Amino acid sequence: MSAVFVYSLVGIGLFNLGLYALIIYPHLLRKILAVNIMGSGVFLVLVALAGRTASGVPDPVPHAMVITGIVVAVSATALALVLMLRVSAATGQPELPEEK
Amino acid sequence: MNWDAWLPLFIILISLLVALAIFPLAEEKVKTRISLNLGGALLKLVLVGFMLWGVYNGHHYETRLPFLPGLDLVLRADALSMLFVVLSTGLWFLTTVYAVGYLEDSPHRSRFFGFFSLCVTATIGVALAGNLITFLLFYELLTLATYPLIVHRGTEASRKAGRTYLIYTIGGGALLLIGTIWLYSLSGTLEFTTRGFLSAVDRSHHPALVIIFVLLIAGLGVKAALIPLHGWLPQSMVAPAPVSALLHAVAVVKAGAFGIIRVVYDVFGIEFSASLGVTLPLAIVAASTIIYGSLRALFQDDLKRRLAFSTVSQVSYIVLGIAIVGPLATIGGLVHLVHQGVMKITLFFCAGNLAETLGIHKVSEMSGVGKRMPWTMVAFTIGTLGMIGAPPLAGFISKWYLGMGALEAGQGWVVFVLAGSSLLNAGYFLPILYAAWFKEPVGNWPAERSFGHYETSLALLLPPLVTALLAVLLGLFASAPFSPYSWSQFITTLEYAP
Amino acid sequence: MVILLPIVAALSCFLWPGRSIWIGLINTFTIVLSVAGLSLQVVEQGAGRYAVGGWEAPLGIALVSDGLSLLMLMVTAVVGLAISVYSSCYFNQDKARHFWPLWMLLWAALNALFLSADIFNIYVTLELMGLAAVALVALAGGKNSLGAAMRYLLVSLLGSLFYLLGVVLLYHSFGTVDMSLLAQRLESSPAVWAAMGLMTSGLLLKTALFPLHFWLPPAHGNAPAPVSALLSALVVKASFYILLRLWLEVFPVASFEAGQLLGLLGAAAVLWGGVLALRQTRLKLMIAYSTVMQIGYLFLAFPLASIAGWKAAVYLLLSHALAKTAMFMAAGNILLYEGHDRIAELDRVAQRLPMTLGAFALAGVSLMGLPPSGGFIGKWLLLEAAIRSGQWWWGIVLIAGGLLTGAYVFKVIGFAFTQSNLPHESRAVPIGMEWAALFMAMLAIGLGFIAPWILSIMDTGSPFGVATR
Amino acid sequence: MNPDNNNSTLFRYLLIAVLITMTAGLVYALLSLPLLASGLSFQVTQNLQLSGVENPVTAVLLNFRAYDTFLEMGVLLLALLAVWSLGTLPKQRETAPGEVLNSLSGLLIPILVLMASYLLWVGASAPGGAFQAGSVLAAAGVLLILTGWQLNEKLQGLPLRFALVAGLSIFMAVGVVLMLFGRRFLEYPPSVAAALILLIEAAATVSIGITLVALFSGGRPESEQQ
Repeated sequence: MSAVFVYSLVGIGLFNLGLYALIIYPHLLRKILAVNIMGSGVFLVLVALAGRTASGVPDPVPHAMVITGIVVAVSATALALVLMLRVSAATGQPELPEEK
Repeated sequence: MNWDAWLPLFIILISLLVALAIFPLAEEKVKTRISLNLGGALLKLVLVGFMLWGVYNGHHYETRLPFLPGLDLVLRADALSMLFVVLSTGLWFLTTVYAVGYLEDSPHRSRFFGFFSLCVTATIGVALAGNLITFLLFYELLTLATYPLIVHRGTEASRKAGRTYLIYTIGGGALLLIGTIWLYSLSGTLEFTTRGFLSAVDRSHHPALVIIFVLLIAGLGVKAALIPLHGWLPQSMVAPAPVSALLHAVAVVKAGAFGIIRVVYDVFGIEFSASLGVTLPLAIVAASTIIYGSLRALFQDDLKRRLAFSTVSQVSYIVLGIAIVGPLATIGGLVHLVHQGVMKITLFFCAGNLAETLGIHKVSEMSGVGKRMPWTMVAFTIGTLGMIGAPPLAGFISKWYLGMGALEAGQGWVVFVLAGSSLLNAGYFLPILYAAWFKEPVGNWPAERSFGHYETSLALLLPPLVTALLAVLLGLFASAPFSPYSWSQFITTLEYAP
Repeated sequence: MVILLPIVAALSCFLWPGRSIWIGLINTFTIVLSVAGLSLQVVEQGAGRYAVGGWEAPLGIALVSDGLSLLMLMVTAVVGLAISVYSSCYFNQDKARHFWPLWMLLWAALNALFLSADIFNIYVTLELMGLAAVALVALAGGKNSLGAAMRYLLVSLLGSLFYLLGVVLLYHSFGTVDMSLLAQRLESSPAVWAAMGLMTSGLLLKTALFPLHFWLPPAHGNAPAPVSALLSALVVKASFYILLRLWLEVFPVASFEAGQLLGLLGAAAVLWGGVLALRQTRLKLMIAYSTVMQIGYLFLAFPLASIAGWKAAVYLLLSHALAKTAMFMAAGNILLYEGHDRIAELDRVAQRLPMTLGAFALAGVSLMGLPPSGGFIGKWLLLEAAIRSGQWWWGIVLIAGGLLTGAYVFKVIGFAFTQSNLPHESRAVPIGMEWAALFMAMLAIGLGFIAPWILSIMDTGSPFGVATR
Repeated sequence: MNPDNNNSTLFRYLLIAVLITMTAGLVYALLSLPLLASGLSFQVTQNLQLSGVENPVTAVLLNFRAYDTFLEMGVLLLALLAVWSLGTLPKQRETAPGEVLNSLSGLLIPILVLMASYLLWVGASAPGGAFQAGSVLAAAGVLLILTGWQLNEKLQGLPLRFALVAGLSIFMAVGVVLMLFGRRFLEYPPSVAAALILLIEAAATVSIGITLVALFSGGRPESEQQ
C-alpha cells in the first residue's frame, strides 16, 4: 500500500480527531482549532490522493482546490477568532452561552 | 356567451372588493362605509336576481380558472346553488342594515364590516362552487373570515369562543381535505354532477368510499353542528347579534348543511349513497341531533344560547331531509334550508333588539316585554311559531314534507322524531311568548335606552319585521313560482331519475 | 450576469459606506431586473448551460440554469427586493454601513450557488454564504446573538467540511466535480456511499433537519428581523437545494431506505418543531421553530421519490420562503412597536398595526396550508403524491403539522385581538416595513393562484426527470 | 456544539464509538478507491499552452477554475467585512517593541517584500503565485504592526479600502471587459492570457496581503468611527 494512502488515512484520522475535539471541548479556541484540524485532514486527503497518477506527476487540480480551500479556511478562522473575542467580552467566558 | 362565463365570478368579487375597500377606511367615515356596504349588497341582489331568472330559463353560468394541472376552480350557477345564493344574498342585505344600526359608534367598525363582507364572499363562493376543491377553498375562507367576527368584542370570553370555533372548524377542514384528496386519487375528478360521479368507481373501492363519505360528512358536520360536533355553536354566542345571525341563518351553519347536500347528491348521488348504505346512519345522527338540540334548548336561560341550541336541532331537519331517500323528503330538506334561515334570523334580530334596547339577555327577564316592544315581539312570535311548525307559516311546509317523505320512504320513525321535536320546540318557545305577552314586567329593564317614538332604532326594527313577513309569505304562497318550495321541487326533479 | 451585480454592489457599498443604502437599493432593482431577464431567456429557450472561462467541464466550471435553479433565483430576487426595502428603513446608519455589503455578498453567494453545476464551486459558494450569514447574525450585537452567531459559524464550518470531504471522495473516484458528468460516470461503490453519507449529513446539518436543528432557533431568533427573514427564507433553503440536486442528479443510487430515513426525520421535525413552536413564549423563537417544522415538510418528499413529490417539496419551499419572510418582518415590526415580542402581551397590535397583523395572518394561512395559498398547493400536491405512491402515512404527518401550525399561529392572532389592558408606550413603525411585510404575505397567498405557471417553469430542463423510478 | 453538551463519560464513549465506526467506514471507502487515477492531469497538460502559464496549478487556479478563485477572493473580503462589522481595532499596546524585534523587522521586511514579488513572478512557471506571495507580504505587514507601526490616518479611509478590494475588482473588471469583447466571463484569449493573469495576480497579491494584515489586527481602523 503506497504512501499516498498512508497520507490520506492520516487525513481521515485528523478529520475524526478534530470532530471529537469539536464536540467534546467547551472552550471556543479549542473548537476553532478542532475545525482547522478537520480542515487540514480533508486537505491532506485531497492532496494525497492526487498522487495516484501513472506518471508520478501529481494531478494539479486538487492542489488548486486545496489552495482555494486554505484561503477559505483562513478567512473563516479569522472571523471565528474575532467573534470568539467578542463573545468572551460579552459573556465573560470564552465558551458558548447556554441556549437562549 | 362571455357574459355568462364571468357573471358568477363577478357576483363573488363584488363583496370581496367591498371588503378590500372597507378595511383601510378610517373609523369615522361612517357614510362612505354604509354606502359601500349597502351599495354592494344591492348590486349583488340585482345581479343574483338576473342570474336566477337566467338559470330558470336554462341559461348556463360557469366560470373556470386553471388552478392545478387537471383541476380548475369552477364557479357554476345551477338550481341548487341558486337556492343558497338567493337566500344568503337577500339575508345579507338585511343583516347589513341591521348591523349598521346595531354597531353604530362602537370601535373597529371598518374591521368588522370588512370581514363581514369577506364572510359573505366566502358564502356565495361556497354556494356557487362547481367542484369539491372550489368548495373546499371557500369553505376554509369562510372559517377564516368568521373568526375575527366572533372575537370582535375582544374580551377574554370571545377569544375563548374563537379558539373553540377554530379548533372545531380547522379540524373539520382537515378531515374534509383528506377526504377530498382521497376521493380525487380514486375518481380522478371532483366536478359536482347531478346524481353524482362516483357510481362508476370500481366496486373494490367501495369500502374506501364509505370511509371518504364519513370523512367528508364529519368535516362538514362541524359547521352544520351535527352532534357530537356542535360544541362551538353555543359558545360563539358571545359574538354581536348580527354575527350570530350570520352564523346561524346565512353563512356558516348553512354552508355546512349545503355542503352535505352537495356531497350526498352531486358527489355520491343519492341512489348510490343509499346503495352504499350510508344514508340511514346519517339520518339517525340527524334525528338524534334534532332531539338532543331541542332538549338542551329547554334548559337554557340565556336567550341566545336557547336559540343556538334550537339552531342545532333545526339545521338537522335539512340533513334529515337529505338522508331520507325520497323526493318529498328532499323537498322538505331543501326548503327548510331557506325557511329555517328566514325564521332563525328573525329570532336573532329580535334577541339583538332586546339586548340593545333593554339590555335583556335572559329569558327570565323577558316578562311583559311585549308591551314595551310590541313590533319586535310580533316578529319574534311569528318566528317561534314558524319554528314550531304551526300552519300556515314557513316551518309548517318543511315539516310537512319531511313527514310525508319519511312515510313515502317507509321510515315511519322519523315522523315521531318530528312530532317529538315539535313538542319540544313548543316547550321551549311558548313559555317565552307567554311571559312576553301576558306577564307583568318585574321592575324596570336591566339597561334601557330610548329611541324617539319608535320602540327602538329603525335600522334595528325593520329587518326583523321584513324577515317575519317573509316567513309568513313563504308559508302562504309556497306554491308560487320562484318560491323556495317550487324551486326545491325543480331541483328534486333533477336529482331523482324519472 | 446575475452573480456579478451584487458583488459590484457589495464593493461599492464597502467603498462608500455613507451612501450604501442608496447603492444597495439601486442595485437591488438592477439585480431583480437581470433575474427577470434571465428567466425570460430560460422560459423561451429552455435550460441554459454556461461554461465559465470558456473551459467546458470537467476542466472548467459550468453554470446551469434550468427550471429549478431559475425558481430559486426568482424567489431569491423577490425576497431580496422586499428585504432591501425593509432594511432600508430598519437599520440605523452605523449598522447599515455593514449590513449592505454583507447582504449583497450573501445575495451573490446565493445566486452563484443556485446556478452552479460544479460541486466544488458549490462548496466555495456555501462558505461565502455561510460566513456572510454568520456576520449578519452577529450584526445584532448583544450576548445572545453573538453566541448564536458563534455556534452558527462552527456548525456551518462543520457542515461544509463534511460536504468537502464528500466532494474529495467523489473527485478522486471519478475525476470530475461536474454534476452532469458525475451523473454519467457514477457507479455504486463504497466511496460513493461514503461521499453520499458525508455530503448528505453535512447538508442536513446546514439545513437544520431534526435532530440537527439545535443551532437554528437561537440564530434565527436573535438575528435582526430582516436577517432572520433572510436565513429562514433563503439560506436554509440553499443547502436543501444542493441536497435536492445531489439526490436528483448525482445519487440516483440513493436507496429506498435512505429516503425513508430522511422522511422519518422530516416527520419528526414536523411534529417536534410544531410542539416546540407552540410552547414558545417569544414570537421570533416561535417563528424560528416553525421554520424547523417547515423544513421537515420538505423532507417528506424524499421517501416518495416521485416527480410529483419533488415538485410538491419545491412548491412548499417557495411558499414557505415568501410566507416566512413576511412573518419575520411582521415580528420585526411588532418588536419595534411594542419593544418586546412576548406573545402573551401582544394586545393592541391588531388595532394599531393592522397591516402588520394582516401580513402575519396571511403568512400564517399559507404556512397552515389553508386555501387559497401557496402552502395549500404544495400541501395538496404532496398529499396527492403520498396517496398515489401508497404511502399515505406521510400525508397524516402533513395534516397534523397543519393543525399544529394553526394552533400556534392563531395563538398569536387571538392574543393580538384582545383589548389592551395595560397601556405601554410604543414606537412608530416605518411604513416601508409594514408594506414590505404585507407585500410578501400577499405574494405567499398569490402563489396559490399561479400554480400552473410555476409548475410549467419547474419542468424546463426537467430537473426532476431523473427522479423517476 | 450539542445543547446537551455534557462531558459525561457515557456521552464520550458513545461519541468515540460513533467516530471509530465512521473512521472505519471512511478508511474502507478510501482503500476501495482505484490505485491509479490520473484525475484531470491529462486534460490540464493538454490545455496548458493555451492557459498562458507553465505552472499547471496556477493554470487551474487562474484560468481553468478561475471562477472558483474569483469567488474565493470574495470570501476573503467577506471575512474582512465581517470582522470589521464586529467592531473597531483593539487598543494598540504602547509598549515599545524589543530591540531584537525592531532590528529584525528592519532586516526582514525588505527581504519579505522582495520574496513576495519573486513568488508572484515565478508563479507563472514554478510553484508560487498570488496566494503564496500575498501571505508572505502579509507576514511583512504583521511584523510591521508588531513593531508598533500604524497606518497613516489619511490612508485609513478610502485608499485602504481601495487597496483591499483591488484584487476582486480587477479580477472582475478583466472578466467583464472580456465579456464586452464577446467572450465568456474570464475567457482569456491565449495571446494575452499571460499578461492578464499576471495583472490579476499582482492585484490579488496586494489585496490578499493587506487583507490578511487587517484580519490579523482584528478590527476596523479607528477612523471608521465617524
